[in-house]
Amino acid sequence: MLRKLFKFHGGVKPPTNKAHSTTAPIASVPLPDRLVIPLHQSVGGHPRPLVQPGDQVFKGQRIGGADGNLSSAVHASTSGIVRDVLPAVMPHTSGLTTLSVVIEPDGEDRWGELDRINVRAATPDELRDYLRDAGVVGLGGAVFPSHLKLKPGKEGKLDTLVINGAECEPFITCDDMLMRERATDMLKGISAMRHMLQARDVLIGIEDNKPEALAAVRAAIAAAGEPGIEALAIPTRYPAGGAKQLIRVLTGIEVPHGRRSTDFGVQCFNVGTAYSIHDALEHGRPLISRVVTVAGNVDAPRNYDVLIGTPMDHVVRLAGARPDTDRYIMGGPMMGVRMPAFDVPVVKATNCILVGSPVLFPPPPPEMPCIRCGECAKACPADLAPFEMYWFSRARNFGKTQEYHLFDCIECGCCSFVCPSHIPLVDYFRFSKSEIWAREREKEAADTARERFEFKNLRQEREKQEKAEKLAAKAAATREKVAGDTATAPPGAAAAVTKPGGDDAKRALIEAAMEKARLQKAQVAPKNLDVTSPDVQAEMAAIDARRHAAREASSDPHPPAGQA
Amino acid sequence: MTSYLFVILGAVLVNNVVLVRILGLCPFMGVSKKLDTAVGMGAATTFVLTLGCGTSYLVDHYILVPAGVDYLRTLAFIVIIAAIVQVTELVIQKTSPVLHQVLGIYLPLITTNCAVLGIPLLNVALHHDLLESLLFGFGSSVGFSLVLVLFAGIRERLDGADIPAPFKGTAIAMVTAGLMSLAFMGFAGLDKYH
Amino acid sequence: MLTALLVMTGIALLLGAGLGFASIKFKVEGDPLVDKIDAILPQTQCGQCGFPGCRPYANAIAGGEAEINQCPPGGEEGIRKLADLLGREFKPLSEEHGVEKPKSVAVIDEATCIGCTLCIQACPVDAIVGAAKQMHTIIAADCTGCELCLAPCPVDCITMEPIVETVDTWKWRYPVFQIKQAA
Amino acid sequence: MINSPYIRKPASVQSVMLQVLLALVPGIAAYVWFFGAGILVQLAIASVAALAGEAAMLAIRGKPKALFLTDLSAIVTAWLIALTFPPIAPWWLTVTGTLLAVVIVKQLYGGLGQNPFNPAMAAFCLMIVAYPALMSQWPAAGQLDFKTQIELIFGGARHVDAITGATPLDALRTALRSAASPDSELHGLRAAQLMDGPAFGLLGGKGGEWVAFGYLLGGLWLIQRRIITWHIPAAFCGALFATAGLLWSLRPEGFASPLFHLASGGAMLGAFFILTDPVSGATTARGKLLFAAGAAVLTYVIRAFGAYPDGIAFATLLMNILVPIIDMKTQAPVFGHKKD
Repeated sequence: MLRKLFKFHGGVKPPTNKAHSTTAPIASVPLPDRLVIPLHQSVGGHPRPLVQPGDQVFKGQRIGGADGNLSSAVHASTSGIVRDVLPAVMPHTSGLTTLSVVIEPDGEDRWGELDRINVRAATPDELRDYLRDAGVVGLGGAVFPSHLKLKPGKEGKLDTLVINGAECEPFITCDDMLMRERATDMLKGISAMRHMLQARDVLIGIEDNKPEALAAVRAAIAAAGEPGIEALAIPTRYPAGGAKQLIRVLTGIEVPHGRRSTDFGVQCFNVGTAYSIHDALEHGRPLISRVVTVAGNVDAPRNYDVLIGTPMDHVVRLAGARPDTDRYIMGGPMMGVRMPAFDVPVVKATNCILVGSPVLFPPPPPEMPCIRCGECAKACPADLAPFEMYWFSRARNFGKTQEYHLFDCIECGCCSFVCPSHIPLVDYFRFSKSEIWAREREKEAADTARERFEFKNLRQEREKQEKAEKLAAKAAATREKVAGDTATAPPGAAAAVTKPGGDDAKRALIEAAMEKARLQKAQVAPKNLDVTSPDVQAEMAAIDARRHAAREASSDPHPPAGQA
Repeated sequence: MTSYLFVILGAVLVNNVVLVRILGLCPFMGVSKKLDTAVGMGAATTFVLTLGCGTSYLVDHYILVPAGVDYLRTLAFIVIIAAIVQVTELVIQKTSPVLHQVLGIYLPLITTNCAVLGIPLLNVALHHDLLESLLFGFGSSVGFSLVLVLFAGIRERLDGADIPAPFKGTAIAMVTAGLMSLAFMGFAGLDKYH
Repeated sequence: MLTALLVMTGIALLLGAGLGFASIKFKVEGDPLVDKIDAILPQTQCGQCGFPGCRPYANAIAGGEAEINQCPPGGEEGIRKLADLLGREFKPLSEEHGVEKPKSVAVIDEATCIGCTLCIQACPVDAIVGAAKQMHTIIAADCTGCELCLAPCPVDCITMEPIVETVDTWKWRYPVFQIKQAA
Repeated sequence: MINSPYIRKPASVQSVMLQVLLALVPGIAAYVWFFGAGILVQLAIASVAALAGEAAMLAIRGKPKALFLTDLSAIVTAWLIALTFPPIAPWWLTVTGTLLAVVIVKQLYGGLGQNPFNPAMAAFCLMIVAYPALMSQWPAAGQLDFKTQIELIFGGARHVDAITGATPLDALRTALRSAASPDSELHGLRAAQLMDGPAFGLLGGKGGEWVAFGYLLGGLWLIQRRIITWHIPAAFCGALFATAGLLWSLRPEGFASPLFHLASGGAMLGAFFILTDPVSGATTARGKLLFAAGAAVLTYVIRAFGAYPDGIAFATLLMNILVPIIDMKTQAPVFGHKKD
């Protein structure tokens, strides 16, 4: 039966450049001298370190524990000694650091004791917790913790499980090779996911420029004989591999920004994730390696099975980087992230190390003003009007950008790709988004501060009132007591007597403590003495003397402590 | 019937109060930075002007002319309009405080908005009857609101334009108003066709 | 002459009555505008504007008693937003009220702190915890960076530390125009 | 710093503008064939003036000259001005119009991409308001040789009233108006009969209709090249045809036929080259339809009832005013927010 495919708006067709890296099978990488494993590798909380410098770790041992449920564990990729737990430069455009575990491999690559689970007997919740602790995250690039996506929607079941083998980005072929070589295992992972999600159908979408992968997957489906799983060739058009676009193409459903796809009866996983889930559930192996495409400015583009934490240049060396290499890009040429250094580690999000050179990826021609030609709107797969969002982003009018649905932008790069004025549109959108986020953080902080300030005022008001009441009561009591006497003290008098006394006592205490602190603290040497004139120095000395005298005077040798 | 239509159309387009008669430029330049406030100002002016035209006609026709004191017309009209503006201000303050704050100095300005005085006086000069006066006032203020809103739309977009520094703000707004006025000259002669 | 006087008096009386009625009928209670202004202010509660907190300043702005450019923590951005809301002209930050500084938090040198609780009383948002004679510490997440705790500290153990950028707070920069200055 | 995407489609503002200029060539060729080579002189004058004005403004504003002068947008404006002005307009009229367009209507707003009004049409309106007589003198096809045209363009004394008349549009309207009056000798004649004169061809003005056909060809090529979309030309022609057709069918003795309106004046130039200017025109699909249909109705109203010979320029400016609101209100629903 021929299934009806749907279309998404826009999209572009950049040259795919996929042929070279698919000529050779996936290769393994020799152990590097050092693995740097960032603890924060997924969307969500920052996992806490479970090891200390000097610890011996085994392959697959958990070294970072998930921080809450929206987080995912991290594991040692090989056996060896933990040399350090420190902030290291992470594979992120900012070049900022994140807490990482540095492991020196012992070369034995010894597995530790594996934490197995009986897939048949375990409940779905147990399976999800297991996957969280096995560190399985989405390997398409978004690295969202998979266990959170393996919950069916409100109805407890799903219409369609979409498996993403589209791989629309140019140069990247890791999913292609994975499907060609490991289709059977991948399919087992899909079965497990289907079971957890109670999905009726499984649709595997593969772009029609990968006939070998499609054939391999179809053969595996035929061999497995499980009904309801179908592999479909979809037209090659970037970004068909975007989760929302693929769901649209295969099912016709458009999942709006900010909504869960399960609410629409669909869920989407990458083929690599499916394979990792199989690896974890069947063999008990956590996610410690992934297939990475090395392409671009190298002699022999190829796919490698790379341990998480391997420095990128270690892998690139195998493929033969050319001398004019000026940067690494993590991901493809449309959405890839510029790396701050060559030795940043491969992480779970690294589907491709794209080696760049000024010839391969020349700097864009000078940016011209927008002529509102609408090419970007024609290319936008989210049906946005990028030129309007650009116009207001440039003017920093963020309210207006949101009116034009800035946050529905998936930053696929189609608009920048087609722009005849060579405007880095996506950069403007990233800028606007992060400014808006920053503003929201500030707004939240301001709201908390307002609340706390108002609460403090309320509390002070209450305290003042209570104090006044207490004083009034006391005064009344005094009045009663002296009622027999001829003269009645005015009610304020009692307060006037006690209050300054209390303050005096307190002040004295503080002064005493200050004196102690002054002695504790190494004598503060006056600064910049050599540049001050004698006059000034004399003045300073006079002031010091005065201050000292004042301090002596105030430190009453007999503090009225009894009154306090 | 058609003649009433021509009164309205003529007032809205052909003899647009701002772009052709060049009346009421102060709020036109002052309250056109944002679309929302322009809509508010347009609504306020429409209310005041229509009401003002009706009231001033009644006062003129039934008090001033019979009493033979039509030389007091300007004075009386000013007082009436000022009162209507005050009422409008109170209503807006009640219903939309932000609009009130935004229109702040402009609401009292409606009092001195030459369009608001000019249209009732034109009504008298053109010998309009009560209905015509109301329609003319309404048409003129709709014309005012229309160009105010359109102008605000353009100015909101100009906010992002790379305008040379000396022309930023009011200068380029004046140029824009001039070009809009030029465009409205295209309607010239339409009201003469019968 | 008499007619004219009578006519004008009549008109004036009529309108006066109408206005009087309207002013009673449409009387406004409270001022929702203050909330809108307060929402723009940064809530540092630092008092640099000359008012004891953000809300009093908001009240003052709404009442026309204060300029919109007296809030250094809000910076130019804040002034722009206020100008927008109120339909006033933008003004640069007034110098007598301070300068815009990078956002920072207070840090207590815990070795020097004598536990006097003066800073706790000074903190407008209760972001300092500690008890008498015990060292205090600052809840960094709640600190607004208002610097009000600096002055009361008798041993000068509080310093302001600029907030360090992390991956979570990192921002994409404004894309730079790449037009080459061709001759 | 360069961020993703790192690859780009080879496209540039320059190539877009160049294709627009190329698309004008068939129309210009027909123009030269029927009305003589004077138009080429006008094109040259306008181009030089536009480049000079642009260069001066870029220098004053401290913008890169080479980059913006070669984007060809000034030339497009210049050519549209030359093609809408009378071919025998004195040189200073063309120069003044072009300078006003480039300096005031374009550069004061920040130059390329920022002007809310169509510069060429603003220039046309300014000039026709300022010099109504000079802007209304059109020679008939084949009436003037090249030498006379040059003399008229560069010569001081103008006594052309005798040799030139109004445009066919204007002539027909005047004739129709007098036909409506019982005193006139033309009384009772219909448009078709009035079009019997030497100034008229099959559909519109003699020669002019072929120039319009040339623009149509170029415009279709632009659609095929995906430089412009079908929306604006289709909506403009459709709405003009419908409006003119309605009134014509109601009172054929008082109004010209819809085909006459399509083939005359600046209708084709407007539909494919003027209204399709993306900078000052609407950009959403629905917005384009609305924008062009509005322009067509206004064009017709001004042509049939107004004071100016052709309405396309004023209609364009009037619709330019509406563009920000139209664009704002006609945004297409975004992904996931569509109502199926």
